Amino acid sequence: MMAADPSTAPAGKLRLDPAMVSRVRDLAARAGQPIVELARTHTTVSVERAVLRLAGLDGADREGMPWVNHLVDSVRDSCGLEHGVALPVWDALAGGGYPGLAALAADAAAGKVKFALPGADRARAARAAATAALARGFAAIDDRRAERDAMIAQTSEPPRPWIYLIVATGDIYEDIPQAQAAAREGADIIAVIRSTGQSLLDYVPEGATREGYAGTYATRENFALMRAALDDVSRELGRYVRLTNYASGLCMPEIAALAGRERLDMMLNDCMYGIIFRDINPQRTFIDQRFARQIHARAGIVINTGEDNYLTTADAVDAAHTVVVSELLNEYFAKEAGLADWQLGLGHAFEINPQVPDSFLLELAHAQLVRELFPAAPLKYMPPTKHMTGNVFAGYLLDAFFNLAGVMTGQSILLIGMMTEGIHTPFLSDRDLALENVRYVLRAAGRLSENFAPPPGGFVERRAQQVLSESAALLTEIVDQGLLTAIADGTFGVTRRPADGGRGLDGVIERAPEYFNPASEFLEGAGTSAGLSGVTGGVA
Amino acid sequence: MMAADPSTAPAGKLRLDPAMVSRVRDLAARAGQPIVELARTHTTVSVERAVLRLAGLDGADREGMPWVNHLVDSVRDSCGLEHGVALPVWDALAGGGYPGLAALAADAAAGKVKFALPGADRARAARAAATAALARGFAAIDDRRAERDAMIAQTSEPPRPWIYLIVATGDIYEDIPQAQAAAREGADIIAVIRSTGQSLLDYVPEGATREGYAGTYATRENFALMRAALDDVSRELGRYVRLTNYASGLCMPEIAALAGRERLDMMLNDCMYGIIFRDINPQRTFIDQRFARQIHARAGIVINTGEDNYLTTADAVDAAHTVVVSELLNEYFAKEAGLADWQLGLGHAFEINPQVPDSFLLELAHAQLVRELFPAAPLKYMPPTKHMTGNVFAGYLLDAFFNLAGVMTGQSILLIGMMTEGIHTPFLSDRDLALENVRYVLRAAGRLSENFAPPPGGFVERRAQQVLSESAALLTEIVDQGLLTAIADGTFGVTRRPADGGRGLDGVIERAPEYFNPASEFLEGAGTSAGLSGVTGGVA
Amino acid sequence: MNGTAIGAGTGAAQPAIIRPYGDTTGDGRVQVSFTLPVPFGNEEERALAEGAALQLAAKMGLEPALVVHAKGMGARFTFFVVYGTARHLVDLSQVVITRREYPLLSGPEINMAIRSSLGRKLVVVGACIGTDAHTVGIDAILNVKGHAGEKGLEYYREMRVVNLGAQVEVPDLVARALAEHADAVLVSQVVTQRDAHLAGARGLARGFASAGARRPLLVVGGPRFDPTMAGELGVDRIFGRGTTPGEVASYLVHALTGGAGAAAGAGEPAGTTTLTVGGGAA
Amino acid sequence: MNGTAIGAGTGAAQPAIIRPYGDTTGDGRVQVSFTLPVPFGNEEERALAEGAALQLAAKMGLEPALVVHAKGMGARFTFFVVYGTARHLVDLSQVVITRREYPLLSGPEINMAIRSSLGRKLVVVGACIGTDAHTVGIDAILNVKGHAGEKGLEYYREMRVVNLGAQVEVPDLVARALAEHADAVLVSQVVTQRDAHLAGARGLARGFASAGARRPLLVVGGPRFDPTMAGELGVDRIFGRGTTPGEVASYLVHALTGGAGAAAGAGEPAGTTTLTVGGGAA
Ligand code: B12
Ligand code: B12
Ligand SMILES: Cc1ncc(COP(=O)(O)O)c(C=O)c1O
Ligand SMILES: Cc1ncc(COP(=O)(O)O)c(C=O)c1O
Repeated sequence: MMAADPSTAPAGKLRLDPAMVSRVRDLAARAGQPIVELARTHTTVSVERAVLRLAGLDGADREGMPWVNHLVDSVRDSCGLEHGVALPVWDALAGGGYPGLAALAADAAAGKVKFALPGADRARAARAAATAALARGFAAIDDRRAERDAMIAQTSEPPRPWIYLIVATGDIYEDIPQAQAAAREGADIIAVIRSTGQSLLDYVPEGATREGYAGTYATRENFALMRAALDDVSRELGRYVRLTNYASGLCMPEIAALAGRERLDMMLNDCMYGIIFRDINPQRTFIDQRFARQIHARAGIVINTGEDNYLTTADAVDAAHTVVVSELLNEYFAKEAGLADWQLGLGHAFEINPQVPDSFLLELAHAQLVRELFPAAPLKYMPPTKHMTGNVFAGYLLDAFFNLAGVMTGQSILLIGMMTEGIHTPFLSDRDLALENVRYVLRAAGRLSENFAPPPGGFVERRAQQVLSESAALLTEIVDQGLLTAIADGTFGVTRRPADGGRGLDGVIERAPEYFNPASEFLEGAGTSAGLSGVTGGVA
Repeated sequence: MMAADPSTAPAGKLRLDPAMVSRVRDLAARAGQPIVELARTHTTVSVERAVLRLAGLDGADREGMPWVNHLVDSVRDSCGLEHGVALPVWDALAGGGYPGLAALAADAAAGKVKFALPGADRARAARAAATAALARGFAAIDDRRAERDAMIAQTSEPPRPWIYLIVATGDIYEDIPQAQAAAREGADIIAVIRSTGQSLLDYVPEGATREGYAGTYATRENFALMRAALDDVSRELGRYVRLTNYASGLCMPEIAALAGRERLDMMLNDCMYGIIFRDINPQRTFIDQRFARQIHARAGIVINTGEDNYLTTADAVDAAHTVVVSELLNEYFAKEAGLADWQLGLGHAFEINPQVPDSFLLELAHAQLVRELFPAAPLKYMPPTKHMTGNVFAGYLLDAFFNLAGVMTGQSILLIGMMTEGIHTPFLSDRDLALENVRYVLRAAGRLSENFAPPPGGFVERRAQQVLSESAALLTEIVDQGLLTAIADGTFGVTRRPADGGRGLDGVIERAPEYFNPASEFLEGAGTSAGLSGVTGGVA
Repeated sequence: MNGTAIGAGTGAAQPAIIRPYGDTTGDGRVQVSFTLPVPFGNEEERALAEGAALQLAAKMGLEPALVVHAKGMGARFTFFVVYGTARHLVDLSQVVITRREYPLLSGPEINMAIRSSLGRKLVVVGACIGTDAHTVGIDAILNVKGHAGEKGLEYYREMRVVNLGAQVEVPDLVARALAEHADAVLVSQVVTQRDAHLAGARGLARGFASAGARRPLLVVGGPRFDPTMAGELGVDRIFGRGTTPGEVASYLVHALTGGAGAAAGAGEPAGTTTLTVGGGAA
Repeated sequence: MNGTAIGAGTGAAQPAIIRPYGDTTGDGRVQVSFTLPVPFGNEEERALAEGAALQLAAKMGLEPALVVHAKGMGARFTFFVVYGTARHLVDLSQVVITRREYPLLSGPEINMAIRSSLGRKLVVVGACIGTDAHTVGIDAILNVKGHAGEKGLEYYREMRVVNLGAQVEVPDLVARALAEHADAVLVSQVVTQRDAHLAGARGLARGFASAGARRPLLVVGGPRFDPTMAGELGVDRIFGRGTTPGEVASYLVHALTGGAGAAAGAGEPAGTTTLTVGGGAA
């Protein structure tokens, strides 16, 4: 399924060898297959909690610990999770005559429920009940997806590239007016950054939150508040403003479920970000990301991957090929999980040290290479961060060249850089100035790409081809030694993450042969997402 | 001599029609010929004063009125200037037994000398004496030219584009350290802006000056002080730093003479700037510019023309062709005066309103057109000024795009824009930041032009060809109605300047048939400057 | 636009005491950049330089403040970028704003006011004086083409405009103004280095001092003028950045016809606010 | 670098009282930008907004000041750029700079000092604590690769470095430090929003409070720390922006071996200056 047809590989401006392109895609598939196998044969506490969230279980106890955590922990204590949480839960639900999952969870939290794996008959009933609950859950998600299409039809689809802006006050009620202001000034996508601690929490906080460090907690309520505020401003502007949040972390599948339920439009969801930058256990991450992506696929959500981050810890020239390799892996995993091309917001970044000679040409080579390797993907291009200093004038300039590279190479989503990146989380005025910056570049040079024609054998072409062959070489190594070993060796972001290290490994459970996940029948199988949404991918 | 050989016309990136290119050049020559004729048949007080300056007459009376003015005014009072100042002056010099011109001038100022046109015999002697004096004067200028070549050999020639920076404190002793600082930070050319009033003075001030508004007086002493300071810094840096000043104005030929004597490297010298922006009489200007340019040719000085200014009063899109037309005229007049291609620093500018869609592409089209029309000229490209506001961040960005356009289209001399252009004359830090800006652009994107390839029939090509045909149309009109009428009608800079209006017409004198100018034999005739200097022109 | 008082004009929700806003209400964040004449070479010098920058920031009321960028420029200067928290409060009730003392009139109102009160054309003489050659600003006010979508004074049927252009010496201007029986003289001054514009305005006032009763109304404009300084400079009115021709025409009618336009009942009432630092948007 | 006093260090030509420099000595020119929570809609609002900006500038000691740019951002905020003349003087003799209390040592000197005074390896435990995951800074200090051309502490033969990485909880750090018999604990805090870094440093101090005599030396670093705040935060030393590994190693030797390195006679004498706002160039 994954091997690309060489005939469809792009010739493009770089004259990439189609055989080489299909070779790297092939290698990525081979490197990824064992990981998919791992994910197929294991589950995690977060996957199981996500099943309950998809079935509509919300809320938390007085200390803020969600009912889904109580329920999954109880089941695990009682009978283990290797058969999944669904059978024991829906069996207990029926058996205890509970009005709903929340009541059951409250009793479970109080230690009043003993879960067990039902026998064949009761299992059939439990299975049916669970499946019915999930059907309702997915129907709700499908409704939200349809609602998105309707909103877009009612407002309009902004032209590419989409302007992506971050809000990060820590307080959802400060975030909202800032997000609306940014939308009015031209932002097409608003991302609400999470509080620094959240991705290490093994539960999803509840309710509207006003306390976060350098970001706001991802909660269902915050999602809903922001989406409603952006719907208002979308109608006001006659342009659909998308909402993004972050799935990666210990609760990736659950947050994916909440995002589907609250009509988020994009989610940060990387197959390796949590491993490398949050020290989350690799196995946990790979299992979680697969289920999370299946949910995104169903919900019509575009994922954003995090390759840009590698270039903050590794050198952007030396490690350029690691970005490409990771994108190929992310693509493989994403397609395997049912995501369509138009949902693959693969990430890359403009992070070369501006002191390096020809840095802009190198950036163009890298960006154009990615563009041509993934012609139908809504690529997300990230601005300079590492080499942004306190010189805000120099920073404003570098951001402009980033914007220009984005425009010249036809990137789909431009995350807008802040001149104060090296100093603080953005001020209102930083964001306003950043938007003026990108608006100028789009207006003045939006059509420059027609004049961008790297000559055969020139600097740009040679650099792009070099990165591509380095990618092939690295992928060959990874196929040989295994992806988990490569990660342990510090291949990505020069950070070593052993397969058994990091947080959350205790939340990984091998599936029993009778493992049952009532969501899976809605999520697996071909073509889940294709054609459901009006959004079309493609080169900007 | 002027009609370009179509076979040498550039094909270039814009696929300009060589026939069209040679047509506009031809039209410019036809439009310019009557003006050359005017200049051949007239002299001016400033031309005559320049003769005396070339002969080494410096100094002024106690009120600061230069001896050359006294002498020329006396001659004019006594016997008119239609025969030139030389014959009466050198005749009186010999007759009165004066040790030198200064003593004669002092007596003349005191009303003690009565000048007369010498009879045939004495005229021969006066002629010989004058010629001998001028020979010494030109030998000095030739020495300075050789000195320049030696200095360049001893230091080095910076790569193109040359970075051109302005100092403008009004005080030569503040200008000097600022110029040196700018050179150390990367400036290849320092221009000392003149005080706002100077170009309307019908004399050249004397001595080192510390009082000027928004600029420093152009005086021989200031030239010498700054050139010496830049020689020091050139040696320190191992890179020859050029010095520029302004000739245009009522004293154009005199300042040209002083520039030659003090080894300035470039001079602002436009055939029309004084007319349009200083309301100097057109005839006066055209006569002065020719003699001034002949001196520049001899001194190996590169001229800079002022087409950029048109775009501050006219719209840069609507009037783009007036820039091209003026450049063609400036080229014609310059070559007629003996300047070689490598001395033609034709000016143009990045002045399109940044709110205009595709403004950067339009700028590229204009800049590339000029580059291809004048492939061997050291084009001077001017930064945005008119649309620079108090938003210093936006200004810094616009300047960067100017730098980029300069690099992409291979401009030879980049005048560096200041983010505070809309506010004040540059601060030390403005200049430092401006240099950081251009250094980044050159380092990061210096080789981008290899990738700049406007496609056939694309936006850039179509725009360039449109401007070229508009230029041809305007030139045809000018040939029909005469250049002086065109100027009177506001063709350039939407400013109307009638042929008999403006300042300085009373300083224009029709030459008598026996008019004698001892400088002319050194200045006229073919190939005056070609091959004298080590500087070679050409595309950057 | 309306004629209400400040408090009401800013809406009920606007508190009177405010602070700069970075990303949270009341955080007071301000960005500052400047150069100090101190070297930035060795460790000792850098410490002193950054300390000096922080001292200045503290004196400016920024506390805490952080030097986020310091760069030596040559051997004697250092450039700084500082972010800090301004301890000052801004009291909106104490903001000094000069009020526009005349109503804004439409073209027909202006023409009618001139006709009914003067019974002849209003004569305007304009120029850039001294060595200033920046005519774009005065042309924007005078020429038919105008500025910001408004036609210039030449367009008004009841005005006669004599635009002398650039670099006019004051004595020449005085002579011409008297000869033309000018009601108003409009002068532009754009170069401000060493306060050239202030010197220019004072020179203008001095030049007309001897004209006595025949002295026309003196109006000066330019992008860096402070409109509150008219009295100090000895002229009648100053216009700043972004002035539109309509504002100038309305002012002339007000000053020269005793506000007949306002009396006509139409137009906007007097008493609205004019900007302290210019007439319009950035 | 040398050990002389400030006055001498800055050279005889440096006057003690200075002002900001735009393009002439003493002109005092300063650039400021900020946002005020005021609308910038109609003429009335604009006048009030610019007046408010000028009031703030005046309170900051900028007089005269000109608003050169004003832009409404949404319905409630306006961004300003102001240039003005600072009336404040900077007195270099009053600049507060903390002096580096230890000499900078070379690698061999550091190793020798440790060997001769401790007789065993010096144990360093490093981490980013709390939710901070910015390890690049602490890695720059600890990893062999180092920073700014200097090798990190791992490179020193006589040091044993345990780098715990990011997101370490303080109790875990305390336990590990005691288990490793750490001489020094090095902690990085990069996120500063809502003063997260200060909270982090205080938390570190509290966490080790119970360790009593076994409490290791507590060293904190990050780009937005003010190194003078160590006492206030309850830690032993703070390093800021641009710190190099050599500075940290020299400090550790000084603090843990009683300055044996300096006694070794080599190296740079103590008493030179350390930066108030960081250890190096911008
Ligand atoms: C165009 C221009 C020129 C043109 C002028 C052409 C012409 N015919 O006018 C040319 C190229 C010739 C020129 C030359 C010079 N210029 Co010039 N120029 C500018 C520029 C780019 C734009 C000015 C402009 O046209 N603004 C547009 C008009 C519409 O705005 P305005 O003048 O503010 O006018 C409005 C209001 O102020 C008001 N107003 C103005 N006058 C009046 C009068 C009355 C009566 C009223 C009621 C209202 C009013 O109404 C107008 C409409 O709203 C500015 C930089 C900038 N971006 O501002 C520099 C600038 C003004 N120039 C400057 C300088 C120094 C010079 C030179 C000395 C050297 C140089 N740097 O080139 C020379 C010599 C000029 C001289 N002798 O005066 C400086 C002045 C610095 C200072 N603050 O002192 C500036 C700011 C550039 C800089 N940063 O160095 N310049
Ligand atoms: C790289 C980076 C990341 C990487 C970190 C990877 C990693 N493994 O470290 C990634 C991409 C993961 C990341 C994520 C985030 N980041 Co981040 N990140 C940066 C970035 C671009 C560079 C920081 C850096 O590496 N500097 C280089 C090192 C060498 O410098 P340094 O840290 O200052 O260290 C030196 C000194 O300070 C000192 N030092 C530092 N620590 C110590 C300790 C000791 C003991 C000693 C002696 C000395 C010392 O010595 C070092 C060498 O000189 C900055 C922006 C910038 N340009 O500064 C933002 C920045 C730090 N990040 C920020 C934020 C908010 C985040 C996020 C919360 C969200 C986001 N905006 O992406 C997340 C979550 C992070 C979390 N949980 O902590 C903000 C912090 C804002 C603030 N002031 O509070 C910044 C400033 C960006 C911004 N403007 O928003 N980030
Ligand atoms: C793919 C991906 N996921 C998640 C995040 C944010 O994660 P956290 O909330 O843990 O900082 C990022 C940040 O850049 C990212 O790139
Ligand atoms: C060709 C030319 N000459 C002269 C000048 C300067 O003339 P002035 O000294 O009269 O301002 C300029 C200014 O831009 C110019 O372009």
